[in-house]
Amino acid sequence: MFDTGTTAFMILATALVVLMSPALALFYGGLSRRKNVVNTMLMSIIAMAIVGVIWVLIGDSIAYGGADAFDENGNLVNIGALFFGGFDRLFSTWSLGEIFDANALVSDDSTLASCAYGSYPSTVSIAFQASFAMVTTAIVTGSLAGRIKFGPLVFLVTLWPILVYAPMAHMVWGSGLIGSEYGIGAIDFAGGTVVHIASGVSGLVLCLILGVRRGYGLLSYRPHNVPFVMLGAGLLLLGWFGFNGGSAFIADGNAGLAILNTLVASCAAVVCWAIIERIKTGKVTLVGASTGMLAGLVVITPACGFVAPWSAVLMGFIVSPVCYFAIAFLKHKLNYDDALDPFGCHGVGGIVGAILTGIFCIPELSWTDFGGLLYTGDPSLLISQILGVLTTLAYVIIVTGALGLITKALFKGGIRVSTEVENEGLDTALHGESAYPAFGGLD
Amino acid sequence: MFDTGTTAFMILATALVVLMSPALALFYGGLSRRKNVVNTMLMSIIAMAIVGVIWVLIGDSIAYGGADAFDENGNLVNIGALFFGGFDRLFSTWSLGEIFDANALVSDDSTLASCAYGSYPSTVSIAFQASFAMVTTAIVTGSLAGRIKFGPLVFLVTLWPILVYAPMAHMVWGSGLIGSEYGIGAIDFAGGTVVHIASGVSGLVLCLILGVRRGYGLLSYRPHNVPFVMLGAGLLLLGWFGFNGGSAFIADGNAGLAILNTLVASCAAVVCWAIIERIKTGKVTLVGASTGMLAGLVVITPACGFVAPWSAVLMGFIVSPVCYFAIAFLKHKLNYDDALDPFGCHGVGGIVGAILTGIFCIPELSWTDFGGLLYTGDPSLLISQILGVLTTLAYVIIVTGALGLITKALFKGGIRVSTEVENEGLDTALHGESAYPAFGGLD
Amino acid sequence: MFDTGTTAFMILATALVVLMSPALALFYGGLSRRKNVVNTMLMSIIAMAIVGVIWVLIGDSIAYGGADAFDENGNLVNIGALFFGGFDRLFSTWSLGEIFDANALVSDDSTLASCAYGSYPSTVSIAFQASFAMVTTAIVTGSLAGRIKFGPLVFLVTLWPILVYAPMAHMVWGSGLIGSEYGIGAIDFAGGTVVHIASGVSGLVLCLILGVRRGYGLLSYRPHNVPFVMLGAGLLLLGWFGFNGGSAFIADGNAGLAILNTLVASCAAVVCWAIIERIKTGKVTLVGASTGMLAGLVVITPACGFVAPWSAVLMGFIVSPVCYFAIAFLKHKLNYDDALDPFGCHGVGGIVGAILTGIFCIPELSWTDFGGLLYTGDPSLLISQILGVLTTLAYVIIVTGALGLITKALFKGGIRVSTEVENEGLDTALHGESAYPAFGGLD
Amino acid sequence: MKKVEAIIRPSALEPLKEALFQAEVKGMTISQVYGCGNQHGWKELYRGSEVIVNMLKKVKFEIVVDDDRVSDLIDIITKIAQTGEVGDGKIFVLPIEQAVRIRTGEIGNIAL
Amino acid sequence: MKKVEAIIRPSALEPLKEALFQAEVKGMTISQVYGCGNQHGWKELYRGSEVIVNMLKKVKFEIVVDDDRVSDLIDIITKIAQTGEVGDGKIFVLPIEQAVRIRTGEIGNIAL
Amino acid sequence: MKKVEAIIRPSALEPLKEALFQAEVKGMTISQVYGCGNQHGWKELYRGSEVIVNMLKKVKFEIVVDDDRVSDLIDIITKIAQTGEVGDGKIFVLPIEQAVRIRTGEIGNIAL
Ligand SMILES: Nc1ncnc2c1ncn2[C@@H]1O[C@H](COP(=O)(O)OP(=O)(O)O)[C@@H](O)[C@H]1O
Ligand SMILES: Nc1ncnc2c1ncn2[C@@H]1O[C@H](COP(=O)(O)OP(=O)(O)O)[C@@H](O)[C@H]1O
Ligand SMILES: Nc1ncnc2c1ncn2[C@@H]1O[C@H](COP(=O)(O)OP(=O)(O)O)[C@@H](O)[C@H]1O
Repeated sequence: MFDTGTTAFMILATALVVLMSPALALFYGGLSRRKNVVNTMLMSIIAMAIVGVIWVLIGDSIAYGGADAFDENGNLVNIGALFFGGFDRLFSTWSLGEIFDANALVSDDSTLASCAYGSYPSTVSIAFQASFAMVTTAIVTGSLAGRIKFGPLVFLVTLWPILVYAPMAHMVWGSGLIGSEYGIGAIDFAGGTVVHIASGVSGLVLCLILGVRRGYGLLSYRPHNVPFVMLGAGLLLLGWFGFNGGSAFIADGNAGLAILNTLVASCAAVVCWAIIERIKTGKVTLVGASTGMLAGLVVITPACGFVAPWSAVLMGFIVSPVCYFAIAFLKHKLNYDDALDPFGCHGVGGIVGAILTGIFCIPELSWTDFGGLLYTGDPSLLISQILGVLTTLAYVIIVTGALGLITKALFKGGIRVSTEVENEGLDTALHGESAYPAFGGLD
Repeated sequence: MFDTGTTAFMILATALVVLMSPALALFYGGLSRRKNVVNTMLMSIIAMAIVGVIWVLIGDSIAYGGADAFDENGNLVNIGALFFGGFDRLFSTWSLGEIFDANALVSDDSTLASCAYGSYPSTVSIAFQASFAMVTTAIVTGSLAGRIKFGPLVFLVTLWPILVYAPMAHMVWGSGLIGSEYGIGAIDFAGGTVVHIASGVSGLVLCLILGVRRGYGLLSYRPHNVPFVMLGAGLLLLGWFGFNGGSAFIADGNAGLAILNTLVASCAAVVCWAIIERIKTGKVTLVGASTGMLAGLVVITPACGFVAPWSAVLMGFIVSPVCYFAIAFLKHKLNYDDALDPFGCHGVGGIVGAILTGIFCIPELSWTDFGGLLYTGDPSLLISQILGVLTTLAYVIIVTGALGLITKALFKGGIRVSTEVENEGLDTALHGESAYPAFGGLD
Repeated sequence: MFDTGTTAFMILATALVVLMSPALALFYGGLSRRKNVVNTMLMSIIAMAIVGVIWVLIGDSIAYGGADAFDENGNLVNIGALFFGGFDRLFSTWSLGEIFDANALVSDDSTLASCAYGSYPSTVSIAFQASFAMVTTAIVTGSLAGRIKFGPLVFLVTLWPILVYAPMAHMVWGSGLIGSEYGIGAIDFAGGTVVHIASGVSGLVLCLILGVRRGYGLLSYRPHNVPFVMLGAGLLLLGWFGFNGGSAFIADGNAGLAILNTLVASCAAVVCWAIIERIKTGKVTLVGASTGMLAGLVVITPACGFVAPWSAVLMGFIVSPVCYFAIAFLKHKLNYDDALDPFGCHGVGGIVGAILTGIFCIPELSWTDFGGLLYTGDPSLLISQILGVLTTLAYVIIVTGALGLITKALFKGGIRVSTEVENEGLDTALHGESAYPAFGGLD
Repeated sequence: MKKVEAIIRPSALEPLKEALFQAEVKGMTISQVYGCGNQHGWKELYRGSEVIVNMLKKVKFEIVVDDDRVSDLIDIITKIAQTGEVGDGKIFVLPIEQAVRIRTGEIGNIAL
Repeated sequence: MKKVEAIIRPSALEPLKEALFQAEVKGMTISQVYGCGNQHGWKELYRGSEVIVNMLKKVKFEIVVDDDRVSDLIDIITKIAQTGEVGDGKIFVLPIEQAVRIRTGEIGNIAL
Repeated sequence: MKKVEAIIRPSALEPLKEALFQAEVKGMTISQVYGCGNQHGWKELYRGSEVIVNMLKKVKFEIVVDDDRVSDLIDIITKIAQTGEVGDGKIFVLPIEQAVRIRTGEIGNIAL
């Protein structure tokens, strides 16, 4: 029978994670220029919508369907399954024959429900995983803000979850190459690699292909609405309780540890970001505090169910300077235009989190036989974590890179808007809509 | 004993549905002109507050109190009970004698708790139902935006839940005329008829009585704050998880199916709305995507616990063109001023959803002996659904119409603001408050 | 074993309460002048972040650690424990030795988990209590808006939770002076004294030390963004479901009663506030409705699990005129500059709530042997409540007052910004950031 | 050439714009301003306190025209923007010494 | 008639408005502008990068008065808006050829 | 002294500001305005309905300079703000009778 407590937990966790896509749209929208607000927000919303449909039809199957890569003795029996799931769970069923079978959808004694999840319904699992795919894809769009055409963007957010996110989920969580104890054996509680490194690095790759915005480096790109940035971050924090807590898949002590760590890591990162700003520029900013909050949430994501609260505080303090460095210095030095900083925040923060997990993981809580360096003195887990990051980087750079270049080749008119459109603003030019038509005061 | 899982589920579902009223205020406020923002938002908030008080004092009793209309053999024994509940549960108690009885409020062995709900407390049930009545009433106000006086509005939102919403809830969910297997036998999982048709059609009726805004059809009514519209829709989506999921009244596979369907239907409707806009105007808008999201949520509401996820995707794709047609063409053709489109979105979407439920309902999941046309080839359920819609239309048009005309007659100075007030804007004229006093830059 | 239902409940309640800090930032930000928005919001966010870190490291221990003040016969055995907890649970462990012990963090059979909470993990309890401390500290900042330097503010929000909030929590909920049946024996379901009186009165004390804003009384301080105020209040309402419901610590009938009362008290207070405005000024405002909503939430906080729904309606009706009087008359009469009205709303509302609890408390639901005056005719509880309020006032005024004066003495340059900074606005002057750089239209 | 500056009520914005288009005025520049004058402000309310708002939203039209169209314009504006209530606004006429169309570099009347 | 245009700091808005009311100036039109001049901009910060803001918020008063009140006005404005720091702003005087009160159609000095 | 008023496209704001600084123009005042003219508006879309927007966002520069710098300025502005497309905007020159620097009370050319 389903456990009502865990079912309630997972349904509501899903609801909170679903909210993260509009919350991200708000966060990104607040960070963008006033003339590009609608476009920036719409990129997240359309990504969310497309991915939602794709996930229930095909994505979940690619991520979690199919046979296992290894047999019970750890022999590799299926090379493809290292990277991909299968096509046996299309349309959110366990087999195409079940598409008209009611039992399969709701009962706890159906093969669908019992074989895979046990204490909560498979429908909830699909929705929960869908909500992850949605927000992850939305994160990527932040790197492309202010200059990508809408057609290519739609093309990208349709294929990216199929080619990058779902395989990554399979590799890490579907007993594939990275997560399986017979493979690399890296652990990732709630998506440091799958969600944050994958999206952040994809953002970087695509923004390199797309090129910098006109006047980048000379012009000042300031957020047009700081309160939106703060509120977006606050709603993301709320969503993250579902994100990290729900990744325990049961309402118990693991989930509890995950949310406590989530809370304190984000708080610590805000404090540390503020300290850095105080030292470097003399002034603490709200955009900075909001960015720090996000960085703290990112860094704890892979670790939240594995580490002690004091480690979470430390991780929050460690991530802020690294992300600050990436955003405030590296980006300008290397002159890539990661417009709203998905790479600087999610990519970099995710890498830091994945590695620190190898240090701070409490052995008893680890998914594998290995615990964090700090507790065991054995670097095995740390090495697995680093290998996991490198494999993720390799996969994401290759596949997203190929996808980006193909997109560029396919769209004959180019994937960038013209200089005129960039000048006018993407909102009126691409969408025939302005975000605040009445704020010239001429209502 | 109460089940803690289901209790947790229902409490948090209630919290999310309660949020829908402020979320709707934001959505509507964003859609309104800058000079009418405060008035538009306040209509939703005051509706929410008044209905909250009314519901615990009397509404819940009218909806779910009283005797049954039919005996166990299906003989009609109480004609009144086809339409109304009773007055035996006033003040949120099971009998007026219990008003000072603590047990009745919190114990699971009290008559209050055990007789009606079983696995979760009756207080939660009352709060959950109250939150439905609140947001439903708030929806209606969207049709009246920009021209109704505040006094008549307060009068309307006080009586409407008593005369229209509570009876509708009784008819559909309180074994009354529409929902009872001995009556019409229509099924409505979370409120397609009760909430959306009732509110949307009431909006239409009242806006016809009220008349069009000055310059309607000539002047451009553009939303003053598109990000608010997006965020409002996002928060409504969050609330809808509580709305549709909670309507399973237990944290199990039905609730899981309901939320998965809710998610994918809204995603599909966004995608479809975007496609329509691309075809009709060449440009995809954020207000369009947000409207599509809502339409998808509306259409799946009556069906969410009855249909398979692939049907939910289809329903999302079907509802968008219908609502688009109603909003972009029908409204202008027939020249009614459904200001913020509750009719076009909730009324029309609700009708589509109710009918499609008769087609896609999986027989095993139906509340009655009949399943969807598609599965059974038997049109019984479909016919019941259509009859349910027609009955709802008849009841709502008659009662809301009468209420509107009486209101018009009662308020001697008329229920519309003067042309001067409409010109100046309702915010400063009616409320002595402007939404953004400092945005002329003269802070 | 942990109860999954209650664990789910408490985790999600925590998530909702965590959201209250950003929601408050939004509420306060909307109420502030356009040139002080960033500063006002950042005060709440930095308070939240600092307190989050402090709570897991030390605050929770001060509040709930240590020995009991009374032995089982009610003899006072530990005077310090009347006011403070201990230092035995630092770093979110049950003893410093456990800092590396995984079991202590997640298992239900660890001393950590089982000794204190029973049905849900101790990590969740710490996070839940942290979220209370966070928002309570953020409330205080509202009194200081528009004129305090950022350094002293950081100093204050670091020490206040340690010196005032944690001891108050201990006194009331940690079997200390106020809450223990052998002490004053006052009851406070979810924080009327601990949260609202403590923060509101601290705000008053600190704003007296800080002095009025330049031009206060002459200049008009109008909210710069009324929709933010509304949305902030709406999100606070959502959070309050977690706040009051979660204070039952189990998903049962008590929690249900708490949330029903929370809902109807806030609705009733909105209605009543609107009526007062209609009578006093002829016009109902949205800021008024939002303020009323908050006042209703405050007043029901200490009472929500103790009173019947009809009493909650009454309490909502009673609190609005009192708070209105405090905010609209008392403040101007006595000329203190409680900038965003934490005292008028939380302080005054909390006192009203604490006292009314002594009248309306259903005896069977009381934590002590005494019930409300209305039911028992015995004023014992009422007297305890009044004594509890007075003790709270004394403690808070003395300690916050001392803290404020010490802060003033420590910061040589003073704790107030200069007139120039006040004129220019704190956003650009203190933070180098403007909230809406593009709304001069020059994006 | 003259510049006709008209400060009018926001509600006259749309009708005046239409009327000027009708009158074949080729170009105009519009902005939002705040006005103080004989018209008294109104009271806004904030948590029970009254706040006097004595800067009222107005709209300013700036239209540069040939000298002989000035009186024409004054007539049109007066007709459209007049309600007879205090606060209808003012028209001011200023001399313009030169006008240039940036697009072509044309100067003088032809640039209008 | 002359138009006195004063570009001042935002913080002088309220005091100047009061002072002009005191001086029985009957009407004025106020708007928000951005100014560049000797006063250097300030730095805003965005995620660790400095952004130079060199358009500063200023407030513009436009007051049309009888010729003989001009020097009066200049005195008042100078007195109230002067802080002595760079960025106090400027006063410009322009000729006005005609003024019309829209409400009544009155023209000339009486329209002010 | 003359006031040069230039109404230009928003996208020319930053380059023109830079060019004027280069040309050692000491001060200028900038504001947001809406323009109607030969340039046709664009269509915005609202729930399937088209909304004609015929007031276009423009930026107004006001620069008071010595008489002999006027033609200079016109050249600079024309060069920078010209795209050749309809809607580039206009430059108007107005007489200024007096200028005062509020900070010092200096008057005339020295105040600029
Ligand atoms: N002397 C003036 N200089 C500049 N603007 C003025 C002057 N007098 C009035 N105005 C503008 O005209 C508007 C309307 O003037 P007001 O005196 O209120 O009404 P009326 O013109 O109907 O008597 C004012 O709000 C202000 O913007
Ligand atoms: N030549 C000018 N033309 C138009 N506006 C000017 C001119 N010079 C200055 N201003 C306006 O006056 C404001 C203050 O001038 P600024 O040179 O910064 O200070 P100060 O007048 O104290 O030397 C500027 O921000 C600008 O708005
Ligand atoms: N006669 C006029 N008076 C005032 N402003 C004008 C006038 N004509 C044009 N403008 C301003 O100049 C802008 C550009 O003019 P427009 O006629 O659209 O383009 P162009 O100058 O390239 O022919 C307009 O949007 C308007 O702001």
